[in-house]
Amino acid sequence: MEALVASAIGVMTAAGIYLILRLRTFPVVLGMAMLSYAVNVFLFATGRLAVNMPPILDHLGEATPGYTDPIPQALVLTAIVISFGMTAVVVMLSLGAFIEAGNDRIDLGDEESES
Amino acid sequence: MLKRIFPHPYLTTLLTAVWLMLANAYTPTSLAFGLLLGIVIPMLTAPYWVDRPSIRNPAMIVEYIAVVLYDIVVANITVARIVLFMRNENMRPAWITVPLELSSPEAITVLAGTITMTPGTLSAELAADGHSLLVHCLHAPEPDSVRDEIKHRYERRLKEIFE
Amino acid sequence: MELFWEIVISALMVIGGVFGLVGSYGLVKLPDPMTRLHAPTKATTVGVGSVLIASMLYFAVFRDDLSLHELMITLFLFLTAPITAHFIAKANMHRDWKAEDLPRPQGDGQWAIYEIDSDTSAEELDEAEEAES
Amino acid sequence: MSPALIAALPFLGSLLPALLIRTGRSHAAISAGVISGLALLGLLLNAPAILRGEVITARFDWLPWLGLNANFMIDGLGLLFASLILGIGLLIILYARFYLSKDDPVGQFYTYLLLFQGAMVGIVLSDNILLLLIFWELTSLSSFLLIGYWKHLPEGRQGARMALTVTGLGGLSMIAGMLILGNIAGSYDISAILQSKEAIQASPYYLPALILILGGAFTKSAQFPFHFWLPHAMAAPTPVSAYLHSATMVKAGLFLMARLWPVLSGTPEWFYIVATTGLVTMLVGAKIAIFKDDLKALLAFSTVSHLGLITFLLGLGTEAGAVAAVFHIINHATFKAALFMSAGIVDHETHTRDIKRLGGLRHLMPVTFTIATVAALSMAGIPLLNGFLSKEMMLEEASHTLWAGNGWIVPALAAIAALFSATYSFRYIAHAFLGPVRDDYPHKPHDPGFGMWAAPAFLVVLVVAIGIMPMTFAGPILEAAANAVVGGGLHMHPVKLWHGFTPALWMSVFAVVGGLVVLGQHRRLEALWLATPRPEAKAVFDALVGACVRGATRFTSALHNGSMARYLLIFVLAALAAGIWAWTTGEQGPPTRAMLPITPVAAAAWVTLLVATGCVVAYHRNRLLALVLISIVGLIVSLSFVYLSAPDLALTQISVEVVTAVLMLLALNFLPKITQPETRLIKRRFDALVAVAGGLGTGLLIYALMVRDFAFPTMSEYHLANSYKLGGGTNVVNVILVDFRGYDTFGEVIVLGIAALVIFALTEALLTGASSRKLIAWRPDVARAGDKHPLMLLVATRVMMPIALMMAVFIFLRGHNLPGGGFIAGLVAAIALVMQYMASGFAWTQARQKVYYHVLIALGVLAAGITGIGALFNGLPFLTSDFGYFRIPPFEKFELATAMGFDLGVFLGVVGSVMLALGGLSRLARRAAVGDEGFHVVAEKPEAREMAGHVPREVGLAGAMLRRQRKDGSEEGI
Amino acid sequence: MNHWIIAPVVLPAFLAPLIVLWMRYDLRTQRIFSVAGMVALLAVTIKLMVDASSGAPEVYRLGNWEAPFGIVLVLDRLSALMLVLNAALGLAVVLYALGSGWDRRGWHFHSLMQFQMMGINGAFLTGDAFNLFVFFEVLLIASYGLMIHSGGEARLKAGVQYVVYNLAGSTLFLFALGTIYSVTGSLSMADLAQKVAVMPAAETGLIRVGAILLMLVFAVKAALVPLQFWLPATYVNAPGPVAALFAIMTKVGVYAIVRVYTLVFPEGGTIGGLASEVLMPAALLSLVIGMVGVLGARDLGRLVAYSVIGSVGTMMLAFAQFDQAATGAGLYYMVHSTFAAAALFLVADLAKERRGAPGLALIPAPPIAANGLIASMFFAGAIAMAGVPPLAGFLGKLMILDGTRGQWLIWVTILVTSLIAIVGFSRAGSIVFWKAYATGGDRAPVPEAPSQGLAFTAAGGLLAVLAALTVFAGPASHWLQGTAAQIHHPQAYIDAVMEGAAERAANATSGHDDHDADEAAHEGGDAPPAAQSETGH
Amino acid sequence: MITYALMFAIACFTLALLFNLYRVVHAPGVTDRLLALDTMVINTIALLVLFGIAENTAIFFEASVLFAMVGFVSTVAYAKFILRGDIIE
Ligand code: NA
Ligand code: NA
Repeated sequence: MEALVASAIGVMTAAGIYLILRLRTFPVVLGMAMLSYAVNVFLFATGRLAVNMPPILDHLGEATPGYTDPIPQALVLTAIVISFGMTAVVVMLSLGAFIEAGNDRIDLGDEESES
Repeated sequence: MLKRIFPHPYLTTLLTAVWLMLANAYTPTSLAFGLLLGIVIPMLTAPYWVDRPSIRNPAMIVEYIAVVLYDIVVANITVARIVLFMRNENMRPAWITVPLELSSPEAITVLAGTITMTPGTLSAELAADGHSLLVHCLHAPEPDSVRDEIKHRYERRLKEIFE
Repeated sequence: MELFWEIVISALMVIGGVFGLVGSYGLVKLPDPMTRLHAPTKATTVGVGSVLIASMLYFAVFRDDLSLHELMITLFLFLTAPITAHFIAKANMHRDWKAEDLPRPQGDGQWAIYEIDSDTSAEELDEAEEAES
Repeated sequence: MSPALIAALPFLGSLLPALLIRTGRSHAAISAGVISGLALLGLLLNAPAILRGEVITARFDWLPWLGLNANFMIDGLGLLFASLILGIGLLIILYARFYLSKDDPVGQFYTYLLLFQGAMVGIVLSDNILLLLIFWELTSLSSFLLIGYWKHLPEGRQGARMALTVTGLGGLSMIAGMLILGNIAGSYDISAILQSKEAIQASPYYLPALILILGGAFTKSAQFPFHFWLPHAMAAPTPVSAYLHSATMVKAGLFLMARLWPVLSGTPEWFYIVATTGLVTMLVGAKIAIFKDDLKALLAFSTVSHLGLITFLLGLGTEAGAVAAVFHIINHATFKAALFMSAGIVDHETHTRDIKRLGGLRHLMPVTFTIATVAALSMAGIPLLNGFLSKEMMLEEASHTLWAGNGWIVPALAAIAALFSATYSFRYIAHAFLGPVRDDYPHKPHDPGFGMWAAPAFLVVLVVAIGIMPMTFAGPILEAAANAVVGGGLHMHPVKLWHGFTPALWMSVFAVVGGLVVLGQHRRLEALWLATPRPEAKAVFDALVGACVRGATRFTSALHNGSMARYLLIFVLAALAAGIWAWTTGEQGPPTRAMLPITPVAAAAWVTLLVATGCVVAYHRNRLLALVLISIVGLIVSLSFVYLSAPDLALTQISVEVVTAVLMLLALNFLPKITQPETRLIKRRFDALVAVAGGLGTGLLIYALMVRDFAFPTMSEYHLANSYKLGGGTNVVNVILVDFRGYDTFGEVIVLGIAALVIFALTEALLTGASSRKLIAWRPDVARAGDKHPLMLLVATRVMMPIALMMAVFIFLRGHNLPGGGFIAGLVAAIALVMQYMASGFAWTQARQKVYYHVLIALGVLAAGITGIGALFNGLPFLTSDFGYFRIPPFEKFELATAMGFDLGVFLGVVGSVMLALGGLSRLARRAAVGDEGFHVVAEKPEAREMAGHVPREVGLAGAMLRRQRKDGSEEGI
Repeated sequence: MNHWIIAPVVLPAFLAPLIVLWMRYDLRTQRIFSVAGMVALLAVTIKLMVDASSGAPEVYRLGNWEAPFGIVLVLDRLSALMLVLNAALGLAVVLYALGSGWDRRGWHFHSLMQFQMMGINGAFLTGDAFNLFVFFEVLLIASYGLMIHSGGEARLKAGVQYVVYNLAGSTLFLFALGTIYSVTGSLSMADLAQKVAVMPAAETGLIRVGAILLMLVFAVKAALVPLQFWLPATYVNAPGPVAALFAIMTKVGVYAIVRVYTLVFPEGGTIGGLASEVLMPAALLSLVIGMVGVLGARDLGRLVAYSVIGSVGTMMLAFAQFDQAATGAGLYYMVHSTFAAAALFLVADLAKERRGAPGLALIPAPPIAANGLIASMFFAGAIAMAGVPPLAGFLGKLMILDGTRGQWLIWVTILVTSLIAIVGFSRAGSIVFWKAYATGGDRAPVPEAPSQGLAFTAAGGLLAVLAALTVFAGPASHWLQGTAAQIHHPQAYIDAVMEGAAERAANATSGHDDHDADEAAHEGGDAPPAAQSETGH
Repeated sequence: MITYALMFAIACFTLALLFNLYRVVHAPGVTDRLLALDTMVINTIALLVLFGIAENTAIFFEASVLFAMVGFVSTVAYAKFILRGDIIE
């Protein structure tokens, strides 16, 4: 299973990297989304993998041994939320740039668009 | 006043039931809380559902559901047979127009939904004026009989329920 | 009695599995987008429905845990399946079909997607607005 | 007066002229004069003691840690220089008052001048080389301002920059040299350094330090080959030239060499570098001066030559040389300042400094003629004038100096230099003042008023007085200063007019006679000079700087060329390289963990994920398709989270997924639907290669992490053990989020809130101005189907939305114990609202919206904060939670935790943020679709528009609509 | 526990939503509260600085949880210094923004400013690696908003790049944190320090990867070459006051590097000399590329931006020595260069607002209103930034040179780049402010602004700080040397956080008086949690 | 018996997922892929429910409900986009 997860993270990262190297904002945003999947799974997997061991205690508050590590999960949750906020901003921003510039090129001109 | 508290009593009932199912606990606490939400949420969402659909014949609902459930089972077997055993060349897909007598939006929606869930038919589109339904049939050598069955089996009953 | 329930539950699972598979197979096998739309909307919903009922029964019978919440998912799926099918159908029509190739609706009008700026909920919304004011 | 105060006075007073200029030019000048005068007075009060051989000091700690302290001292050398600086400064102030025109910003001038004066005094009174460095650089800066004083003149600006560049270069080299010197001596105090001759000269760093320090001295004192900046500094007003470029600043380098003479001189290195440079400079400067037609240029090069002379003397490393150097410093300051002022007077009166357009002024400007002639004759080395005395001393020293064993070279070159010097001095007199009166002066000249010639006249009196009675007028100060230069114990022979027929006298005679002869041949020589090609220093300098600037521009623009893809490529490569380097230089232990088995479902999910990811890349140009495909990736990732025991993650991921999809679709509405291929295949292949490498790296990294149990147990054991006991919840992840690490979550909510505010602000910006017009002009690029709001969805939503809200409540309440919580609940509620918006449209739904989303966001953040701050009232830290159990009969006991208040904040914040963000996008779409109608939903409240204050720029239809709307006072919820 | 420690985070975190809630239509009230908030923040941070000056680091345990289980804030001299720096800069920026009218050119300027303050303060205070990530994100997203404040094509396009680049940085941050957590099982920096110090050799490879990736993340923030690409276009296109504020943004990265690579991954620790080996070349390159940019810039704003890169390189040369004296020098230079850069951005904005169409391009344009004053302010700022006497920049450079004794490459680089900077600044300044008089054009009109005086005061105030920093270089550098000493003796930090933490955590009884009794009662009940999920247990 | 039925059902839905995947790769247009996505969501829900039985836990329930809701909303959103461009108009 670990090999599957690791390779999946690798493939998603590769896809993300390839996409962020494109020249238009849209594929770059897609690439960022792919990268954030990859990093979320990565972060999650640093707690090691376990099947059917969610970190939910029984009603007496006792933990059964073998629970998966809850910390990375909490971190990933925070990361997901934050990256959502970031995605929202970057999407809106690219749209704004598109409306203003009339194209969605991500590069700046030779003069780096000095205003 | 009562209408402001219970803008949609059926919705309240449904929501209470949904709460019980969500909580998966069938206790007085759950019921009370479910009811509370069942009242509060429709009040909050009342601006989005201003009119109140009239239901004339609640008893008919049960019959309708029974018929539809039966049809769904049959429909699935039919569709499964077509998918698994019928060669694509032999299939006779067809479009049919179903003129509507229903006018209540709820009724039209239920009819359209029923059509989709039942034998080889699928509600693809509504006329701009809302008086016809465009239905796509997976395999309908005789389209007219399909239309008649829809009108007879479902639309008739819905008309009784809603209008 | 347990055996009976075991059989029922197992049967439901098998039926669910078969229908689920058939639905997805249909998606592969059927010849065009409109026909492909039929298979999953029906077969899959029934497939999942069976599995859900099996789950409900299983927990009620073997775990002494009255569990109706699977009904909730079933309800949800049955409520939404026609809508999604409707929308995908509309999308297919918009992409692949012309009004001339389809039967006409009764009256002078046209199917909603072929009539510019039509709004099948328009009257609905207007009425509501009137009622409110 | 304390030396510190003397140095500080000009700085403190430098603001006065700038302020007083409003009351008149004279007030500005007088204030500057008073300041200088006071400082000079303060200095002279110390003179008797210093001449007795005392050293006056003042010490203040400034940066003791570094050894940089405000330590000042006045010894003979300091007294001499400070007197020259302040005394000549006073004269210059007087002179400038009459020289500058009414249009010149005189206040600024005196301010700069006083700054410069302070810096100069600082240099000569510093007893700390770092402090000296500071004043040193200050002279560069203030001279930059003074040279560039006439801002409209390109020569001024260019000259200023050239001077700054060259002296700045020297200054920097000097910094290094001084630091080394201080390090060797163990102190930066000059008085301490002067005690460390042996240590310094024995140090392996002696030569580097010497070269670096001389770099500063030579550039400042315009020594060959750094001499070229000085003539270009002549673009400054003449008072500046007279002051900085003859009397003071250019002497700073000499001062420095004199100051450090006791510890640096006396070595062959010193001799060969300093004396040779001085000699060459003396010769080169003098030669060029002969052929300069601009009076000031002539004087500038003559200054170069004389600075070389002094450098040469200091370079000899002998006591006599040092005495001669100090004496010539005094003499040169007097006659050269007078010469500059006379040149200024000529310029002022005739409106030209071109010697070819002058001549015959003797008759028209007798006073000026007298002054200039006496000063020039002194410069030529004519007896009875002070220049003769020190030049004689120089020739005397030169006559017995061996250079690489050769006894002829130095005396010969010195004599030739003296000859050239006599030539240009005579030329100054002859070509400007003698000859017939002309009738083509640009301006009819006559002698200026007393105010203008008083200062040079005074100097000329000194020239004569010293020339006749050197020991009376200059003896004490000369001795005191020279004594300081040689580091004490000086045995000075009295300076006398007549030494007998020494070699020096013959050399003098040769020089004067030769000078007259050469002047006679001037026309012929000039033709030869003009015919000889030689590099024009300014052209070379400009070309060099120009090339540097162009190179820098090209390099910088090429590096920061705006190509995001390249920036990110470098980013990725850097990360990869760093990671690989760090990995390969560390160690890795063997695997210790057993791997989980691969189930068929997992394998299927893996295949699906990989294929979907591949499709995203393969089909990414079809943007809608890419979105659909990426949703599949998200779905599988969520599924994996569920499968791998992270239900909270799955719920969050899947709900974020749909909201993101909605957001992207709203944006994609405007954007092109297809990405055109733009990169070449080779580039794509390279990108793919990098991407694969990155993926491989990441995959290997996580695999390496997963196969091992590391040395330390994870801290989460504590959380598992105490989540219920201390946090009151069984869902450990949630307890961590709202309690153990609630502070993270607090930040996270705020991130979302800010995101929404940013989006709102951006929307507002896009709805005004040019972008608004672009929006209105926007047309969809694909055909649109009819039916804006399909009936079936509307009806279904009426049921679905309340159910979804119910689910939100459910998920919210159970979060502390089971998967769920405020964030997911908030997203679900937002999804419910999105359903409604999709079903009934933006405007319709918005009109029924009773809550401002801004308010939700603010309340959310506040709720979270208030929950956290509640603990402070119990003396507990921010975010300390509490929980308790309550029982309301007949219901079961239930628990309330303060963390729930926190979670409520999260919930409100999420709903508000998501909806505000989506609302923003919808408003753009609405503006684009309905055009002017868009304004109906632009602002929250009309006064908000007023607040933004940028609306009036709106013209045309949009503006009109806006005004109407304002008048109506129509209000719309956001 | 010193509750004031949380104030720099909580104060703006409350003020910002209050501004959104109650004042979003009323700019005047916003301004009053914004300025008042900044003044209060400055006062609080100065108080904290005083607190920090005397003695060991102070720890604030959020939620009353012990490290490493909860998040702690740590106030030491370094964090206190950064807080004051931020607050002072924030105050100047707000004053400038309202003086120049920038704040009314778009929405939510003041609330975003407050959030920005909160994020930066949080980053300086936190003692937890992941929490550092969170506050990085807070400060970043607020900075995105401020950067694109009032919109416009160039600004938005540059904004996209800024955001995307930083998103990549944030992603890398998570990769690094995951790696570090996985190897150590901890996130608290003090705890990490303890664990890394005794890390078995076999695990150094992975922790080194984590450490180096983290370094890259901080390098992005600090704009160290080769991760500086986001900076020029961002600073140039950001509104003037925002660019000025961003002067502190690069320092967040610098701060993080100093903090983490002296505390968690110290030089010569178990994982070897990781930091200095990367930092030195990066710093040298940054210095060179930055100052070459100063010479090559075609635009005054861009010139200032490049000088920021150069200054980061300079201070990093000092920090990369990982030695106390050099660190003290670096800190002094950092304080100076932050204010200098901010002042220059404000001055550049004053000029830009008046120059009109040519913007800040290095082409002559008619003289602007108050040319002399603005020119002299630019002159002062340039002196400071180029490190020419007498201002603190020179003293800082001297100290750095003194601290890098014997490293000739560093000396040569610093000195040569100083010259390049001098040439670059003088060239640009003389074109913009002097050559104007050669154009013969009419004076450009004074731009409309609520209070020019306030704008000038804000910019002048920053320059005055520089002057004060020069005059009081002795006490300042003494204090900073003390700070450097604290940085290089991290055991006090570790002890403050960790000493007795394990015991206290083990004995914790939740601080909830009624809990034990309730729990006993609860254990009697046997309803499974799911059955009561609507009400909790 | 239930175990075998369960395994059978899981196998069916897993296979179904792969069929969907085939449609994702090979399809004439975006609508078919949208349909594949929608079907995948439903198959995923079935799988979750079956896991729930296999692992004897109710923990997957919320995920299933949420998947259902989210699948619906996103399918409608995508379809609406194809139809109208503006999904919230
Ligand atoms: Na469906
Ligand atoms: Na949760």
